[in-house]
Amino acid sequence: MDLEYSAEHEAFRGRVQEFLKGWPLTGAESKLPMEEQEAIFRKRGIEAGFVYRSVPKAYGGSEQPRDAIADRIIQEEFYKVGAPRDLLTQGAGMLVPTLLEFGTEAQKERYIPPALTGEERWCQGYSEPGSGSDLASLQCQARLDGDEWVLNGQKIWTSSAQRAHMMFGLFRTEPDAKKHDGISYLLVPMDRPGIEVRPLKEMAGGHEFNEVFFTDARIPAGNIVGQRGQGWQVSRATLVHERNLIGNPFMMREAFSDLLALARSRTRDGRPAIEDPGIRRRLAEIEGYVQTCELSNMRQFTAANRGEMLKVMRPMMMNKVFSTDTMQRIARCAYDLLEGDGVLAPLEEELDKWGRTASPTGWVLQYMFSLGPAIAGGATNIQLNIIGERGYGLPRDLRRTS
Amino acid sequence: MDLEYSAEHEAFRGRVQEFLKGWPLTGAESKLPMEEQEAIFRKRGIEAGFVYRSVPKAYGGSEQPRDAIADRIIQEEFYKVGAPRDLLTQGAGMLVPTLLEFGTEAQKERYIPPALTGEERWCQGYSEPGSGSDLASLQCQARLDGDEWVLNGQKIWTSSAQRAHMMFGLFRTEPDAKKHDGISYLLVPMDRPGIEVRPLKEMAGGHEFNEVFFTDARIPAGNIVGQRGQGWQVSRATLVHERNLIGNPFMMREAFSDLLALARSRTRDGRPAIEDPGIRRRLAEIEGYVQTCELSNMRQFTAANRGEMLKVMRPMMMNKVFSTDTMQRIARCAYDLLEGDGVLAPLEEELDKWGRTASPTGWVLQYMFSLGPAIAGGATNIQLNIIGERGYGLPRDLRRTS
Amino acid sequence: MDFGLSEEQELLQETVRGFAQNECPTTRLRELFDAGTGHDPALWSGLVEMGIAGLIVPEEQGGAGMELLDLALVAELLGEFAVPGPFLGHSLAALGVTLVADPAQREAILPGLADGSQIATVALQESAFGFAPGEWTAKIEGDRVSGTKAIVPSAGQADRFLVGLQGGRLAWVDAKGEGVRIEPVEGVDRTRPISTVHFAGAPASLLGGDEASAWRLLDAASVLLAADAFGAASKLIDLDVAYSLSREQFGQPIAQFQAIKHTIARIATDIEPARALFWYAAHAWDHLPEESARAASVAKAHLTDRAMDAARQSVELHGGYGFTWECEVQMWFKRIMFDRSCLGTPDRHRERTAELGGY
Amino acid sequence: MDFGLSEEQELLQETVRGFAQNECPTTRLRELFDAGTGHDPALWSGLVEMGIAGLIVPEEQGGAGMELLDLALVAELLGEFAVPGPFLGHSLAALGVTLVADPAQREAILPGLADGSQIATVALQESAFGFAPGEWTAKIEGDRVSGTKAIVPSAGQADRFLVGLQGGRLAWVDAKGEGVRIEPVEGVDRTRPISTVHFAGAPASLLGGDEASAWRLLDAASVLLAADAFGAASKLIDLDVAYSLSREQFGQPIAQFQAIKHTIARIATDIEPARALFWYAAHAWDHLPEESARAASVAKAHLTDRAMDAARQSVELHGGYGFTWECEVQMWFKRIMFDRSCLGTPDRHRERTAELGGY
Repeated sequence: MDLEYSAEHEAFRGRVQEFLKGWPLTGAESKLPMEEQEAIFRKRGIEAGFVYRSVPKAYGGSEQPRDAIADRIIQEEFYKVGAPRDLLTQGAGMLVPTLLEFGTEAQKERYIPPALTGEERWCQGYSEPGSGSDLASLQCQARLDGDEWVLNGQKIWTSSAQRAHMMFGLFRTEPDAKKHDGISYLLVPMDRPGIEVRPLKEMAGGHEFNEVFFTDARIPAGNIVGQRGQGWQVSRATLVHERNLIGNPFMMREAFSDLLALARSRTRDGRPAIEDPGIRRRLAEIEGYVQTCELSNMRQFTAANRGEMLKVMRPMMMNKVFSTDTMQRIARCAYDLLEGDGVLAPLEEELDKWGRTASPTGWVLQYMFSLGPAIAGGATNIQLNIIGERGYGLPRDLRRTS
Repeated sequence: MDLEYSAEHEAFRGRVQEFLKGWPLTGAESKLPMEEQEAIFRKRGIEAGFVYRSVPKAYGGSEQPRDAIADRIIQEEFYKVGAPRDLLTQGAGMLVPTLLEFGTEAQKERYIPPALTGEERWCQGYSEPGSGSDLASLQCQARLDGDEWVLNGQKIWTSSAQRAHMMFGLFRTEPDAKKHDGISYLLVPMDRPGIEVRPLKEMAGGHEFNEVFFTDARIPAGNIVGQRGQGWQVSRATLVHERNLIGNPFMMREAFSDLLALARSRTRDGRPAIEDPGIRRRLAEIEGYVQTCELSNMRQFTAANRGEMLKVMRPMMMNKVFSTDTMQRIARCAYDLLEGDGVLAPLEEELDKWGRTASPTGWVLQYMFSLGPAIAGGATNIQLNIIGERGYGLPRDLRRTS
Repeated sequence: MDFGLSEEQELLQETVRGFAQNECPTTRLRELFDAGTGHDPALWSGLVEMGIAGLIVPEEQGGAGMELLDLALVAELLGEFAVPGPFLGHSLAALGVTLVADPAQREAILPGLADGSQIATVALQESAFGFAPGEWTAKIEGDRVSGTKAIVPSAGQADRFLVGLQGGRLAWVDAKGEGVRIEPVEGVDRTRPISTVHFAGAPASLLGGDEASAWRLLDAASVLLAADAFGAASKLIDLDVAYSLSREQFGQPIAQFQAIKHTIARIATDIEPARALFWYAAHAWDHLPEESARAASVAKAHLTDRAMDAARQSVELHGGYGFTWECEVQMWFKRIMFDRSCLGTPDRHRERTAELGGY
Repeated sequence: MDFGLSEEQELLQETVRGFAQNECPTTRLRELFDAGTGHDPALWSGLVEMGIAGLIVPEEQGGAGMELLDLALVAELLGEFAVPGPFLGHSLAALGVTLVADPAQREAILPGLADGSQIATVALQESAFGFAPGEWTAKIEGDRVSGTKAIVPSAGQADRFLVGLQGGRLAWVDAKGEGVRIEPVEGVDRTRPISTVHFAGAPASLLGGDEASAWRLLDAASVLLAADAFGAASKLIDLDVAYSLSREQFGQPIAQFQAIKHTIARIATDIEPARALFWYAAHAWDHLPEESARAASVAKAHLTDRAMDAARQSVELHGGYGFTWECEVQMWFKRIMFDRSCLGTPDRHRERTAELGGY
């Protein structure tokens, strides 16, 4: 155990920090729209070898040797100054790794570069109304008609679909095959006739999710990744990514810092709430959970770095439930600190920020959002099944056999 | 709604109070062993019409007209001064109502009087090692051999078996009948050869429960209540009684008062713990649960008195889970208040008292005992099934069909 | 000795239920919720016609002269159907006037409230933190009131305000008069809109009262909010049951999964027995003055907190759908947020419970 | 940058596990538990032979010169097997001497602790409430110590006491010497017996130290108790899994019921990720002095509290059997009660966490 970085890695950190002096941009560049500024800086990050390190240069990445510690240093330092790095969009974060593993050469060349820059935006079409946590039961159909797939059906919980150029999604292409075996992974241009995006307004008032309806929408036959009927396996790779994205320990620590700040700024009995012994103990208890998230993450990181992932399979399975619970604890405590301000509605301008907050209305939003992760990416009950069954060898649920 | 008592009932309360001036006993009687004093006073209570009101005079009761409010007044007043009234033993509390409903005239005459006085002590033989919450699966056998039942098998969780003269129990008499239909309700003298009682020591160190082993033990054929194979129905009557016994609201309020006393006597940061704002809020939250128990009980009492039990079926089903949770909240808070004294073992002399406590070791005992109700008389999970299924029409659990 | 509802009270609940089922079914509620005005003149007229506006106004002033328990039973059902409108503020204003005004003032004010020709509301709490009368700072000088009040319910619909002043006194102010500025605030509960109201030398009649009478008014508010939260939580249980039976996953209704079944059983066990808390608190307000304050605080703290738990669990139980605007659950979730946050959070009421209980 | 165990550390754990499996299987543990002496000379000799007694004693004094993390990894396994004996007190005594004694004293004391020829323990906490050095009142006058110490572990087996004095200083006292009276107290955890120890002018050597060094010793205690609780809770998960798979109800193993499966998954999720807390706290004690105090208190509070929750859930999961003396669960339940209550409850350590964290 050694929480210091090696001299080489400290030197690497120095180079990263040196590079980061270039952010924020200055001079004429700083006058550009923020999106362009980010694109410029991200490009420089690629050139410097700090961004998209696992993506080959041929497709627009920086193709660096695998070094998890360097990755972590980059994450820490970029995070500190809020500099743009790897996009965490569905495209860069989920489609690209999938294509790198399963795509044809042509697909890689065509789709990866614009996904990395964000010029081409992607959405994910997995969930359907009838199959929330039960992906294998999906119904959306794609029928091969000559050299085109004809799509029919409905997707739901499609985040950012209203802004996406493309969707990667799962469709049932072999209706006669068994549940898992009849699914294919298709790439769908969203501008095709017969595709309609309808907003799903969230309870907090924002609009991040959508329903997407397909009515005889046609896409080229070649827009398939992997073989016909192999979509389930192809999608697993990105699902693993999604699960890992949830439970960012930096996010947790920041939310806790925000909670402390809130406790300092709110009043109890005429004094700062943070002086109340009960509040102090409650905050310290929450910090126990936050620290557990951080340290369990560090342990998993080390195992990954050592190539010993098998040793941390159990804590990995638990990340999602654990971090969701912890965020809920934070949001609940914050909501209690709000007192009467708990009647306020989130402000319009805050609705798209799922992140840090300092305002009472922002905390009301967080209070409602903290319920989201328990639902997104597999409900808590499903996760508990996974932990019990795969983690501890307990039997699977019985199914009705009618 | 009217929480006052009518003039008639207030007059009745006056008579009860007048009667209760006779307790504790005085003079020569007060020198008798406590058990004899209690027997004397209980006998006077029967003569006065305050004890065993629902039992006919012929069998040793006072045979009073049904009056739930009078019952409640008696309960309150006797409780206040700690005077002996209806025994809550297995015999008086469970066997007697069963015999009154299902027993033959001879059985009533033979068994009820000594059960009421406690001269003949009873234990209950329902649970078996393989059938905790699943009574219908029980295995203990009774085979009719001439004019005797021959018993074989094992009972468990038999409380007070070490002190009992008799057991009422369920035995499988019709091995070929379906699960519920093959069971009979038998009365078993505990002194028969082939009956062995072995103690089951509790985790806290006490000994209230036992295992009872039957090896070709013989009892008269006439020691059956109801018909052969009818034992399941016969036993339901007493089970309903058992469920109602749990969740005594007086007990809850007393435990809460004891908790407040503990919080006053323990120290936090050099001052009484009860001055800590966090502790105060926690205590007040617990009081919310305690008050809910009391008031929900009062609502059920009123419904019973009005003959409107159907209106309170749901809260009735919830009594056990709710009161168990509440007692656990009380015990947990107390355990936190104990601080370092939480390492102490319960004292020998406290082990048989499941009741009020003022000492740290007594609270350690309560902390362990508060787990008991979640287990006794049907585990919490089973209770939740009942609430979900019978209370709200949700489907029954699936069973393995192999 | 009887702790149950009278036939009249059960009938009252049946009547209000029938009205709400007809006039405020979920479809209508949804329209009002999306519109966000938090008010529907037709709905309010219907309640007025049923005598709800004057339920607790003395018969001499044209009301039904009923008790807080009756009003709380109505509040329960309005919570169950999340009925939008000025019921809360109006009822409390009428109660406050009845409590502290002199006969002439009562005669002048109450008939208009009872017959629904005027809508009134209360302006008490001054910040997110303070709600206790001891923390009120609004002043009256001559017959002019100055001060700022937060979380005033249905201010936009009100013709009159009952305003809490320093020392717990209460004043009566014309909402449309000079010196009154209503600043609508976007509240999370779109069935009961809120405003901050600024009084700058607004003409007022001083009604009287002191901290004790102000607390009595707040205790009534606690009872009504607790009853509303109970009704809302009961509705959530119904929604949970219906959804879990209809929603299929892995080829069976999700109610078939023990985790779902037990979640519902636990929510119900948290809520159903606690119905007795608001009954008792209301009855104590009416008849047991020594128990009244503590019972009100216990009911407000416990019921709004348990209802909030139930709401969070219900959202989770509804899966992704529960997280949407479209799902009915959110309307009751937010209704409960209001009940819990308004006029003293559970923490505040627990501190008071401890204080009054001599902990 | 590496947050994992070394091969040596994994080997150390394997060795201790193998020893515990052979020498302290549940059958043997049960005998010792029922006997209630909380000590088994053969078991302790075995640990001594493996070098556990001197694990953290500097090599110059005959120890293995290892770190607190290594010791904590041993503590985890002793918790997992609920191994009875004086490990906790002995280790802390050796640590305390190493921390504050001068070279001559170290030379005089430590070799005997390292080779196991003497057993030592610590006498720090003075009441159920105080455990912080600022609350210690025992005094030394000349070379005589007076005062009363509570919850002294394994006092009956100890040859020497490390006694905490006013101001956080530490003294070394012969347990068999004059002025020492050991009053055994029946502790709930029968694997680690406790006593109240009265010192009335007992001959002592003053070792030195101050409040800071005393806290450092207490931080090490927190780490060891947290590690023990983690090990105990891990064992409970194993027992829960095994029981739920073997126990049948309604014709199927109870693990088949989702409520049981999820209970186990929740217990495991509370415990397994928190393993990293005691690793980190131990490592911080060894190498990150600025983080050390807070990390120790967070680990003690969080792990012993979560382990206690796990223990309660495990009892419930075992049904009636879980409530018996015969069921293994109780032995770990009580082990965790000790870990949680001894040298500062979670509340106390959370107050310290807040203080040190500048809340």
